[in-house]
Amino acid sequence: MGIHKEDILETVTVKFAGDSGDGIQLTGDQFGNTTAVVGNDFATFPDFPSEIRAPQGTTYGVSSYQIQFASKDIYTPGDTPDVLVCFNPAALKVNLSTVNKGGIIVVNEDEFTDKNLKKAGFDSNPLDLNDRTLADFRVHKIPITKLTVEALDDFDMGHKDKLRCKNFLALGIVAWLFSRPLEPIESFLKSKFSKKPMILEANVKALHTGFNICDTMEIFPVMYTVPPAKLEPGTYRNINGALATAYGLLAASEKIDLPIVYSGYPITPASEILHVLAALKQFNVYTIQTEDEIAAITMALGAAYGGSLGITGSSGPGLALKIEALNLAVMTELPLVVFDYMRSGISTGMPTKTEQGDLGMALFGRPSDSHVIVLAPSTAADCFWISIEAVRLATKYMTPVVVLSEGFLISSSEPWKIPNLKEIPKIKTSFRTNPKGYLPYKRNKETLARDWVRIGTKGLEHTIGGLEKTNETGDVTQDPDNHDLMTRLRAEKVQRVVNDIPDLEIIGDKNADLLLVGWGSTLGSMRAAIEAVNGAGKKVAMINIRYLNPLPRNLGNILRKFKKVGVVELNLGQLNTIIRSKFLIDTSFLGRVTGQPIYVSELTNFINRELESLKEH
Amino acid sequence: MGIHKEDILETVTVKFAGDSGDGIQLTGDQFGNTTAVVGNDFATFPDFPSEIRAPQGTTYGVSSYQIQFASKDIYTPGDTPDVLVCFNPAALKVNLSTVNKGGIIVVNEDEFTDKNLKKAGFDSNPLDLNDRTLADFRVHKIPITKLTVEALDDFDMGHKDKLRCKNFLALGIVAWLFSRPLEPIESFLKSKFSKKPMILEANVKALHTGFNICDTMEIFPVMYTVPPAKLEPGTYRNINGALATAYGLLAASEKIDLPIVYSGYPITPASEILHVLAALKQFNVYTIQTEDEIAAITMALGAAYGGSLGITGSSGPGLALKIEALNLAVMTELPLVVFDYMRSGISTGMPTKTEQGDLGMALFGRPSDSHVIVLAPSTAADCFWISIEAVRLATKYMTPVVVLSEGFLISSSEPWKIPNLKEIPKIKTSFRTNPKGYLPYKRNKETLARDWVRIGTKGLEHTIGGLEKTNETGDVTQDPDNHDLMTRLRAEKVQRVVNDIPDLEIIGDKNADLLLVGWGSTLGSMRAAIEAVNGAGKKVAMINIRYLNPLPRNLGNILRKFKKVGVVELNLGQLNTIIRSKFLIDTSFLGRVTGQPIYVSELTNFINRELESLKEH
Amino acid sequence: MSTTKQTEYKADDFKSDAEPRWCPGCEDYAILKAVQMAMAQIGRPKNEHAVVSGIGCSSRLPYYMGTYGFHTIHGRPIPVATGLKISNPELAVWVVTGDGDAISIGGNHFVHAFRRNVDMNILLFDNRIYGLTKGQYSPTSQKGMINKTAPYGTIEEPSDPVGLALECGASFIAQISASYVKELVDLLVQAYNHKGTSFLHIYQNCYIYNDNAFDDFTERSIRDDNNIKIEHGKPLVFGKNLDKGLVVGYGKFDIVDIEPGNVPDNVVVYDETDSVLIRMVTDMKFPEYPVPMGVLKKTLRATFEDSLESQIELAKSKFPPDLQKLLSSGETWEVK
Amino acid sequence: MSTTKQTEYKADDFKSDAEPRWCPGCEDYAILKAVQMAMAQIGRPKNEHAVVSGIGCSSRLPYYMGTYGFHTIHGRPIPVATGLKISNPELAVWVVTGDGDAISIGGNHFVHAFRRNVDMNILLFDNRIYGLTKGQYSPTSQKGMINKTAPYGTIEEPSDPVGLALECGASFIAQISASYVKELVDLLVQAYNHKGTSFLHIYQNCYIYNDNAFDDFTERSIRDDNNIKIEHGKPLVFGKNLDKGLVVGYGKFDIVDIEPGNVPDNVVVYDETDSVLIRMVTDMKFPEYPVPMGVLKKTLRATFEDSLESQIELAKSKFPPDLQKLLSSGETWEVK
Ligand SMILES: Cc1ncc(C[n+]2csc(CCOP(=O)(O)OP(=O)(O)O)c2C)c(N)n1
Ligand SMILES: Cc1ncc(C[n+]2csc(CCOP(=O)(O)OP(=O)(O)O)c2C)c(N)n1
Ligand code: SF4
Ligand code: SF4
Ligand SMILES: [Mg+2]
Ligand SMILES: [Mg+2]
Repeated sequence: MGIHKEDILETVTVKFAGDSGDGIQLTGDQFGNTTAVVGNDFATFPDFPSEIRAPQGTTYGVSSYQIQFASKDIYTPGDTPDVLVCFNPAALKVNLSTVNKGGIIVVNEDEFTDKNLKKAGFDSNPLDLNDRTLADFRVHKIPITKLTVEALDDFDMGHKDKLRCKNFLALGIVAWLFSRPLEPIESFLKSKFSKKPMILEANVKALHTGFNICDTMEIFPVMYTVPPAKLEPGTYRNINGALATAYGLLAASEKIDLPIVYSGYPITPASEILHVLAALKQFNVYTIQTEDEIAAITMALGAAYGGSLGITGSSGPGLALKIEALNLAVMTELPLVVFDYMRSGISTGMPTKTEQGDLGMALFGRPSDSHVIVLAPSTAADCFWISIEAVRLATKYMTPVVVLSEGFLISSSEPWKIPNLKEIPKIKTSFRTNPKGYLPYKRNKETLARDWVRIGTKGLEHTIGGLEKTNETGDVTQDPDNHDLMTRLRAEKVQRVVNDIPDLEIIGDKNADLLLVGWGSTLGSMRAAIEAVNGAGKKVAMINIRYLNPLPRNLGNILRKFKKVGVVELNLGQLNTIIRSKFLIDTSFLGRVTGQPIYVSELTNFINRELESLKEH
Repeated sequence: MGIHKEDILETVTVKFAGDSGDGIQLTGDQFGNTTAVVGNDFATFPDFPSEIRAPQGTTYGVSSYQIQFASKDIYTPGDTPDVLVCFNPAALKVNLSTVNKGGIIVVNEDEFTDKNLKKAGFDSNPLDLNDRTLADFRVHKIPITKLTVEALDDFDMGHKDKLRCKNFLALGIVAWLFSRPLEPIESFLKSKFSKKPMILEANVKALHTGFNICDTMEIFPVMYTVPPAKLEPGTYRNINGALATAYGLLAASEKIDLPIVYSGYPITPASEILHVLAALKQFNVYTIQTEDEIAAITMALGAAYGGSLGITGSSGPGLALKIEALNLAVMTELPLVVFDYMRSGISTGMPTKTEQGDLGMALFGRPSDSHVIVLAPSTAADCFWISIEAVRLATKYMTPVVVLSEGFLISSSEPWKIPNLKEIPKIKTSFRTNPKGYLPYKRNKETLARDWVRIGTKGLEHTIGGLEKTNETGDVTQDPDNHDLMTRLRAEKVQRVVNDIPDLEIIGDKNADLLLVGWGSTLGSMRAAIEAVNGAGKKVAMINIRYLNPLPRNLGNILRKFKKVGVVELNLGQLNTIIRSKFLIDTSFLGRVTGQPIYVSELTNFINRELESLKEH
Repeated sequence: MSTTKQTEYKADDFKSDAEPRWCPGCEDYAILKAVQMAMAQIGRPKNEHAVVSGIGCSSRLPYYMGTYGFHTIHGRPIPVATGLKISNPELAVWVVTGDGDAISIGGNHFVHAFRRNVDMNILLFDNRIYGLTKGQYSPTSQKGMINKTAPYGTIEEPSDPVGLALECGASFIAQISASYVKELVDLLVQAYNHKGTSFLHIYQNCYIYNDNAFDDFTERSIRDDNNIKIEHGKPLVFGKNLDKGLVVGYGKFDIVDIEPGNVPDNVVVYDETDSVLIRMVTDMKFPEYPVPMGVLKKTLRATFEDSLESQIELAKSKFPPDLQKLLSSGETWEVK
Repeated sequence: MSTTKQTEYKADDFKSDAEPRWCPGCEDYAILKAVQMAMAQIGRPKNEHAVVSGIGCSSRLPYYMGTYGFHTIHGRPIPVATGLKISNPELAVWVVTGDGDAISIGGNHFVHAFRRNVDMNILLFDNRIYGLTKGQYSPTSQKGMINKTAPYGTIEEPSDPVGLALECGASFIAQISASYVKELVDLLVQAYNHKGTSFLHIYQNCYIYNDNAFDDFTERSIRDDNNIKIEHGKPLVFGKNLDKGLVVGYGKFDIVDIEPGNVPDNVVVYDETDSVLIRMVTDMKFPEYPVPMGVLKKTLRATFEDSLESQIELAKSKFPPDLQKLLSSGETWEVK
């Protein structure tokens, strides 16, 4: 190994970008894995171009994977990259404007042909010596394609197959740059290509070639090290929100000892959960791909009625189709869990992009006064815990629970301390079996839940349905006062859940003047932002609301403690509307609707502006 | 004619009640007609038992028709009847508790058989001399059945057919009691049975018999007169909300000179509009009964895209199914009009009963930030004007309009001064025809509306759809800032409508401390209530909001003028949430969710309570 | 399946306390009674039956049953029943639906139900009208019919629920009129006994909005000439005097006169598993042909829930479930 | 209809500026080209065409057309197109949809479209997979297929879009593979020329998620033995050497060997209006039979929009429209 200068960094953001067909997501994932093993904290942001595969080399076909890793706790995949690895001109075109000034750009120079440059919309070649496009960056042109093909000269495989290895060569380069070990990547390759030894060998060769040329060719003047982060001791793995959600459901199923019936209709990005669960049938998971979303929710409801965990999941357009049946679940007071993986925009919008647009719909989007529990996970790993909580609350309160998850959370990943299942408490269900005094709509005094009956139980025969019911007996009625009473009871039942959920905890400086309020995935950026400004001597606090209906009991008290409350959402102010209405507080608001996670810098700007305005008064 | 005492009354509430099969609704309608002709103001409330026809004589099979008429302006069908006309024991059982103490009860004593009494749940016969059930009322037992059969002795018709005439005999009785002329009823019978002279004669005979026996038999000690009300001069007719809605659409179609494509799937109570329009095809109304609500809204949307007035209507469960397509209409910015005839309760609920439960859904019930214009008619006749306004705003702003109408408004009726069509302004549409510089998402500077293109126009070929669009060009894009911009533009466009709608007018005492805020059909009861309390020297004002999104420009100023604001709704506080959130005013709230219009007395209680609490401070 | 002691049951054992609320004269009463009689005959206790319905007059039936019942929403009883059966495979699951509920708004679930073949019994009460919403046309309403939404007459071609079920792969199809109570009970029992999705199409007279719709083939004095009893292994003969028979013609049946009591060899002996005969019998359109009544098709194939269960068993044998191990799968590392 | 001057058009006249974004190798490209060629042949200007699609890879097609286009939502292009056609009857309306879009989520509209018979052309791109959402099974996926949502294999019986369209009363049905571009263009033109709902079922290879799905009957070297050209008035013969023919058997076709060039009399001469032949030809299931390609059914009946228009004319003649008079109908009275 040649002698290289080593720099120690606290935190770095790297972005891989290339054609959808270049294996960018795989490359990113593997970089994540080797980063994890080194003991850094990290967060990733896979970003797909759109729902359709585009012709090679076009800007709209660019896929990317961003990862931030650090020797300290981090919360986001980073606003903008320090290092950009570009597989083609289009990737450079799309991402150039985001790279931090002075940052490193690694390009596969072989791809910078006239044809590709034109496709990407470059008038001239930015790699040309006298082109100023990349003047602000440290650019490393590497003939990745050529190197790959050469490295695999001996291999008895087609040219196309050889080209497929180039992402591992690039990965080798970046691994060297950040002093990552190659073993985790090799072990991944071994399990993936166990039945294709030739491909395995070729990829390993490419990987090592990438690593080694950095040693030999002295491409980079420095080699960086990011020392391990101080994480809580334990066994860790990398997890994304899709897996965490599914695993959480399996854990809930084991803890409540009931099988899962998960019915769904494919839709981006929710399909991922269906895929994961369909492959885990050994855990008594009955997955059904239905003809549409209406069938999906009604099958899940049929299963919940029967006495199983009836679960369904979708995204905006599909959730819209489930509304009528969701109201049937509210009326019949059955424990249905509905996941909504929020995506960007109304109608088809931008299906692969993220947003927090469906809160208003979850709270108010059903005919008449209809109340459900609404939960929102705030990180990929939190999806695990929210799944368990959704099952617990749905079955305890006999009510649908809507989980507002986000497109971003599904695919983004982070290190996860593997929980010990034994430490997770059991979930109690007691199906009613005693016919004595049974009335379908008689309620538990504390929770107001009616009894859950496993259909088939002797002596408890009864009929439920969507018509208004007489309190307790459940007989169909149109009595005016009864309807008023039942409407209020249904609302009150969901309100009672407030007794069963934790108080909110303030993050940051409790004596600050300014409180930021957010929910869902903005937790990461907000945390990073307040650490940044608190570090700069400014006082800011924040809360992240995981229970959106009912809202935690201490929310009002917290809000009233601060001089100014700023609500932050990836929408135009849906939680903000609720908070203003409930607490009559003149909040300020920061909303971003770009399809992207919010930037830490947008938040720090907002914080600074709000702090300024507080000073003025 | 015998000599009878005549009493002059200012206002009376009469309720007809009997089996669904007894022709109650027809009887009520005809009483309304003859009342109209006398020049009284009036308001009616037809109330159907449920969506299913029940066996005769049961309490759940009772249908009723309440009418208030007066020599002054009135606004509601009355809280509780002064006169109850009962066709059977079940009708008495169901309605007895509502009759005003000292009121008149007319019963068909022939129906008070043991069997019928048992079916109705009476332990003893309330008509028995020593039964105290009816002690508080002036009860008139009339053998209506027997009298009818006897009167028709000569008629060569079956016994069953004769029995069918008994409601007209009863109508004759009530007509006498309130000095109503029989001619309007006769002329109705003539047109209805023009092809069945025997039935016509029989009904006329029954009617006169009923009238005459009152003269001869001196059943009632007094005969009442309600002098004509002072209505604005003009030609009047009786109108209900269903007809008014449909006629308004026809007027809009004539004024904008475009055909209507109305597609709907039957549902109570919205079907009525489809029935009315289907029978008026001569006005270029293309009605389609679709396979489901999704087809209904998408067909209407296809028609709006084509350049016609695309209209659809439903009620809660059906509206829920239209949400996904409604968002497509928002995204494609097409002028779709969606009627929601709100009915009672979540899920199937109480389909024939009224409510104001869908405001939250209309405002927030779609994935992501999605904005539509929301209007609400406040009386049966107002449905006419709201239809026109919906078409005007939808086409001018190129946006869906949701009209929140109510089950109650559909069937209730009132006198209506027939508008002169010539006085209704034309609605301008200018389809774009000029290809020069045409861009599908280029907007009118003032309204932000994009151009409407009649599909087929030469030179304007373009494709629209549910994916996010580039501003102006309409090209598909996933650009982050563009999505943020478009989301805000769509919101802003609907907000701009505020420039095009009238300011709110305060009703009642402008210097009052207390302001009541309502929307929709509560206008009547609220008006009656504030007149009542203002009459009693208390100061109250009110507003009725017909434009719910955007809210009228002067709303905030009005609200801030009053010491206390009380919001009144037939739900648990949906408008209230908005008002609190927008204006940060600590409103008080009165919500009733009984499936019935709110009682004036409930309102006066609320007002008194609020005025008391103001004093305390 | 929890084995159940066979006891003697009466129809009344399957009644609820609620008084039926259909219009007097409605044939839904007859079907209700028949369902209760069939359950008595089937001999399982009422807690082992669940009746799932949509919305419509017909769909009120569960309220009048003493079994478990779910009156769901318009058009969706089939998927609700599917979820229920997958969750509780030991239940006898019945779907009660109307022509609007099943074929109009619920058409998509109807189409896909037969592809899955979940073991449940779909009873379609076909009155060719929307009863509950007071008289609009339904997908089975005849062309030209005058009604509330078609004051100038319906202009769509009617749907054929039996043909549709067949096209979609139904494994059991039967048809009857509610006026044949004995036969109805028998077919209900047969539908129950069939493992897979059984479809029973029931002509049901709506006394109020579409009275006499089926008189041409159900009215006592003429019905024997206008419908034909279909029975596996029996010759296809009909007529008051059993003087007509069906023979295979050019891709369809031909009607031939026969001597009563003497059925010639060329008259088809019905085979409920023969796809050609099934097609021909379901293709018979009244009044050109008599209306077929009885079991039109019965073939066996795996049910959805059994196939799903086998996949779960297979998965368990291949990958014995160990959740803690699953959580720890993939690359892991220790932080100390 | 605004009469249009017949001009010479080229396929390129119907292109938009947008560059197609399908995967390289996708057969959607071939269909796009064919549609543009067909429009050139039809000879109406691009503004007189509207292409309405749902959601799916296939449904992206309108963006690449220079005509009017509406990329709607998943499963709903048929009702949108219906509303459009009723509003603008002079337009040529095309529906572009996929096997998931049309048969899964949009199944109900598909079923009801054919009952109405609105004059539009439904092009179903059947790749037996969900392309856009990356590889889940569709209703036409074959049983046992391994895919993202069925890692242990699909357990539903596949739907048959052609059979379904026939059952629902389609007045025009044709079938072809995207690999037969010339024939595809011809069928598109025929679909256009048919007044009523035309259904064109197109086998379309998805290169990424279900490659080679149709090779058994489209691969050049074997296709002539495995599919059969159906043409009105022509005998039903097939095989590389035209050495096989179809004859009417027991309710279905039998395949017989024939001498090439010498078609015996008993070989069926196809009649696209003969319901028996239509049924038999759509019943042919591969591999037992060759896959039929061509126009399988073509019959004429009134379109929905024409029937609706006649009712409007009838209403106008019976009740000349006078809105002011209507407003003043019923009992009226004067207040002075
Ligand atoms: C989503 C929705 N749309 C419409 C309705 C109104 N609706 C109730 S039942 C029904 C049709 C009933 O007809 P059918 O299914 O034939 O049953 P029948 O009453 O004739 O037995 C309709 C349209 C509803 N309840 N829900
Ligand atoms: C309401 C709704 N549900 C689900 C989806 C997701 N989705 C988009 S396309 C599609 C299926 C595509 O398959 P197909 O119709 O066969 O078209 P292909 O992509 O194969 O051409 C699905 C499930 C959606 N966009 N909207
Ligand atoms: S409306 Fe018809 S189907 Fe409904 S209960 Fe009455 S008779 Fe029966
Ligand atoms: S995924 Fe399949 S159908 Fe979609 S564009 Fe690619 S090859 Fe074509
Ligand atoms: Mg029906
Ligand atoms: Mg497909």
